[in-house]
Amino acid sequence: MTAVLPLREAIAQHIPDGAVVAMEGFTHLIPCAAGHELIRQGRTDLTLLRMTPDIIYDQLIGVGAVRRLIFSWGGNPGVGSLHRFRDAVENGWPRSLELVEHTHGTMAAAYAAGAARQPFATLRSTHSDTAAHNPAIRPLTCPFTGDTLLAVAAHRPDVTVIHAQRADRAGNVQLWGITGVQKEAALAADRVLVTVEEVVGRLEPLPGAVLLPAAIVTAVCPVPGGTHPSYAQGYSQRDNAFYIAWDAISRDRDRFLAWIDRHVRGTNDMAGFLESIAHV
Amino acid sequence: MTAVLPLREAIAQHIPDGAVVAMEGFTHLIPCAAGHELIRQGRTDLTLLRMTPDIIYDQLIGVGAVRRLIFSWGGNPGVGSLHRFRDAVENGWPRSLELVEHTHGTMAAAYAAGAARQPFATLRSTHSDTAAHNPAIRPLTCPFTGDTLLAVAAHRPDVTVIHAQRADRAGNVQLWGITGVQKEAALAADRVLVTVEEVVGRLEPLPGAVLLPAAIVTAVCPVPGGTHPSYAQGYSQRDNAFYIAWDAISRDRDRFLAWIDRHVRGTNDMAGFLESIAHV
Amino acid sequence: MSDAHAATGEDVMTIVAARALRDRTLCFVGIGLPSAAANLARRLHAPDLVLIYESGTIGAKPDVLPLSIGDGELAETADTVVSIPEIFAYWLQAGRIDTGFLSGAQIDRFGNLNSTAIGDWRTPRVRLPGAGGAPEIAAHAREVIVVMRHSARAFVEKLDFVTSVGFLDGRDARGRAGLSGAGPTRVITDLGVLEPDADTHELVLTALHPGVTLEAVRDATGWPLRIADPLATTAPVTEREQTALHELRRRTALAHAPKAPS
Amino acid sequence: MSDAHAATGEDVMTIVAARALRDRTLCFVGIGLPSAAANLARRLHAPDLVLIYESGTIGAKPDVLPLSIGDGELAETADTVVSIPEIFAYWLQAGRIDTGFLSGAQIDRFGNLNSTAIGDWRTPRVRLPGAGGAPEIAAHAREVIVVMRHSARAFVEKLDFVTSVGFLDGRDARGRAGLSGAGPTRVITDLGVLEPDADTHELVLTALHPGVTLEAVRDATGWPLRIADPLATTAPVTEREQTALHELRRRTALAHAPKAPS
Repeated sequence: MTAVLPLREAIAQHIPDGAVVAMEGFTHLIPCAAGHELIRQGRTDLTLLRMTPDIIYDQLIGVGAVRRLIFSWGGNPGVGSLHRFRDAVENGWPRSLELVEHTHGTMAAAYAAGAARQPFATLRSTHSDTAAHNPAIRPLTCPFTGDTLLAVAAHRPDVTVIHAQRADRAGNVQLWGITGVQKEAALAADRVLVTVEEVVGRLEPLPGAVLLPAAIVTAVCPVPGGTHPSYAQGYSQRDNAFYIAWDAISRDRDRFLAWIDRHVRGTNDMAGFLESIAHV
Repeated sequence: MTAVLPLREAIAQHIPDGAVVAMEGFTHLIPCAAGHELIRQGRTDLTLLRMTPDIIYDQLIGVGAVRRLIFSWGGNPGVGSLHRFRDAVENGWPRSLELVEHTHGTMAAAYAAGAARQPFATLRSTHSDTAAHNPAIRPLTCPFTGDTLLAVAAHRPDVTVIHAQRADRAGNVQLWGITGVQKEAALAADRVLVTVEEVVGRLEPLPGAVLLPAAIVTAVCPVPGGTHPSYAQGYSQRDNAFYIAWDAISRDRDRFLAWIDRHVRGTNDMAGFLESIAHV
Repeated sequence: MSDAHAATGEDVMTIVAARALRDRTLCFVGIGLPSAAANLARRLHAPDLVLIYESGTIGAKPDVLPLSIGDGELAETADTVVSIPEIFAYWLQAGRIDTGFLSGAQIDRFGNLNSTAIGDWRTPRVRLPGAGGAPEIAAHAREVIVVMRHSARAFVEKLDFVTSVGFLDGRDARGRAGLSGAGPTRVITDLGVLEPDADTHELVLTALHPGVTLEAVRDATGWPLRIADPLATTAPVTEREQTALHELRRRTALAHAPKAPS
Repeated sequence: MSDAHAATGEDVMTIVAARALRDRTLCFVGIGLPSAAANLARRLHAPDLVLIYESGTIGAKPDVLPLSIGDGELAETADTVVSIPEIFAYWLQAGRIDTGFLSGAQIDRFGNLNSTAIGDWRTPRVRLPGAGGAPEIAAHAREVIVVMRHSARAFVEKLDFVTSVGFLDGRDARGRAGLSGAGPTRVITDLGVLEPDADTHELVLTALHPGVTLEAVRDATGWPLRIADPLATTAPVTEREQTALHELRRRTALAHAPKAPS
């Protein structure tokens, strides 16, 4: 059954060096606090999955925590490049980064196949070169029509980390608004860590809410504001200025490392991080 | 865009003889009024799809409207056999009935593949003889693991008919409670007819509700009580006594035909039907 | 136990099935006896048993027994209601179900079940409802409990149609077929309990219900039945179990009684 | 038109793209210019345009332009919000999208697009964000409108990487590949409009924006550009269009301005 415990303990217990980890969130509900905690605990050699790696993955890549990235779109949404991601791919700094590249369609289907514990998903080909460069995507002939489709090997992360608005004490998790691929990513993993805005006595049903039953949730960690600079609908606003500011912070290696030292390694938790960047 | 029109016109316009029609509903929200209307209009040679054909399909089979049935479980839930279905299969009365038989798993996957407009779905084999008797299910080798899985040809009905609680005037449809496979069945079809308890000015979002956008809805037909003897959560109760009574009505060919003549062919619409059975 | 509460064969099957369910596990429930057993277990030793009905209701906590898989109370009391494709792909096929219940018109010595047709599939003597979700439960649940009345017509030498697989033709056939679940770990009848042999996976009679003779079981089994040594006797139904079951049935009858016309 | 409202290249691209959208159709929208064009069309001639963002919001009706695909207002104003797997399988792959917008770092004469890498994929000179949902839009939308600035670095003889297909190598290649959508039916730039030739599917310049010279377009195109005869001139931006666009941008800037510290 689900444990309710501090994020630091959950990360220490469930994400060792070399783990295969999906930290999902589609612009909304990005589990940034968990990413910081991985940096604080010095985790390395991670394989990270995410459809839309953004600032938090840029940070993990920039500190050298990531060996391999499985993804479909890597950018700073509405702003531009992820400079740490680019520096790793273009210059191998601070280490080389292996890319396994998808389109959104194959990435989402791979999570769905993992959630269903079948070895692969089937979908129509888009004829993108992306598939040709990904060994986890192979052609498949339809046994009825003879058409050539794509088979995409299932995603089966060791751990999926997501952020949700609420959980109850039993470990049922509720998220709403744009819920992206989080249900599939959670169901695809062996273990599921969820940071939440709050733990409540009873989860009042809400329109459009997704409920992840406690049976699939390994640990719930209360981390209010744990999505910053992303947001949690009903709890916080997206910090658009931070996304813009990240462009300059991340462009320079030294400035990036100083920022990480001061705001991530130099703080103990999300509350400390939020306090530290409020006084910049 | 969606038309709001009487059920009689919707059936006349969209379901010709020989059509391939899915009338879905998983115990809840069964579109019975539409089934009656097909009988009243004398439709024949239909191919019907449904995971759980029950009383309304028993009636359509019993009047000889059905040439082929694609299904996964045919019974009177909680009561026993469907006698008209059995009579057709065992004795060819009133005509022979071609069966295309699925398990719930392959049937649901076939709708999902149709909804995604891909020629087939992939899933793990259950080694049931059911698959071996169904030409729409074939073995498929995983290009990654070498495992043998099943490929299930997509369901692509000409028309899917469902019942929902509400629609707005633009044709957006809202259903809640147990929503079964209705979203996939609707998305898999070329045309979608929806009978509803009521048409409202604005669809207030509700917990657990599924919304089918007007873009995929061909016609909305107001038919309060249109699920009887099934139910619409928030609007009506399941008529359990009717399910039990159906066992005796349907056991005998003559009694069944007399019942159809009096209560279905002898009435004009669902209101008339409900009135007629209330005075038995 | 008072005479008024004498346990019927159905009662014993239900209660023995309920006992087999562990608390805090996920149980895939069908209507009828399985639903009664699972809801009885919730009232006895397994208050946190998670009930999943194939209609998509996860964590349903009905106060009375549902009459159909799609009763409104299942949706209203569930932790969440998901679609049918999701229940079958993400829950059942994914192997998340701890215990699934099955029954059938016929069973063979390896726990394979027929709920499709008696006679030839194309020209059946008796056409049964068909597969439903039974094959998925049989293949993918971590373990399966079969509950059915013992009779020579039902416990047969050879099935007319294998709707849902048990151990196929025995030994390691199930594993070789790539099926992840353990298969039928017990068959509970109104006469006793059968369990698969660890090697051959043939069903062996491991317990007789109180008052049932070995001869009665042999007569009701269409193949030469193997008997465990020692052969156990099922623990008698307790007053608490019997009362809880009767109370559940009483409340169910009351709740589903036809309403007076309004 | 007053000088204060002089149309920039970006304005013209946005307005010409907005004009191309028909009312009561389904438009798959990305952030930036496509979102501006679609929301401008809603305020002009297409009030019932259905906006679908890849974040899963169907029928979003934002009052201001979202800064990201996942802005809360998209979810709050949508008819429904569905999961990402559902948007990609049931909506995009299913061919329900009438119009999809695309852009890229490079385009070739057959409307194929690169948004992945400049240089070799393994050792790129410039690593771009990658595919996202662009390949699915390119393959499955009923038609695609490409919007990008005209320059010889972007309009190239040969792509370094084909992220999203247009007409592949032209003629009937797209149909032979089994792609259901019509492909890029127009490419709107800051200089003019290109459309595919009916036979060869090579992009042909069909219109110049007002005040743009043919020479400027040729200089900004990395292949020998074919020119339609007669060559049209884009209808000038009207005051109503320009005002609606400025008003939309003004409200957007106001809504997204940093809040005063509380």
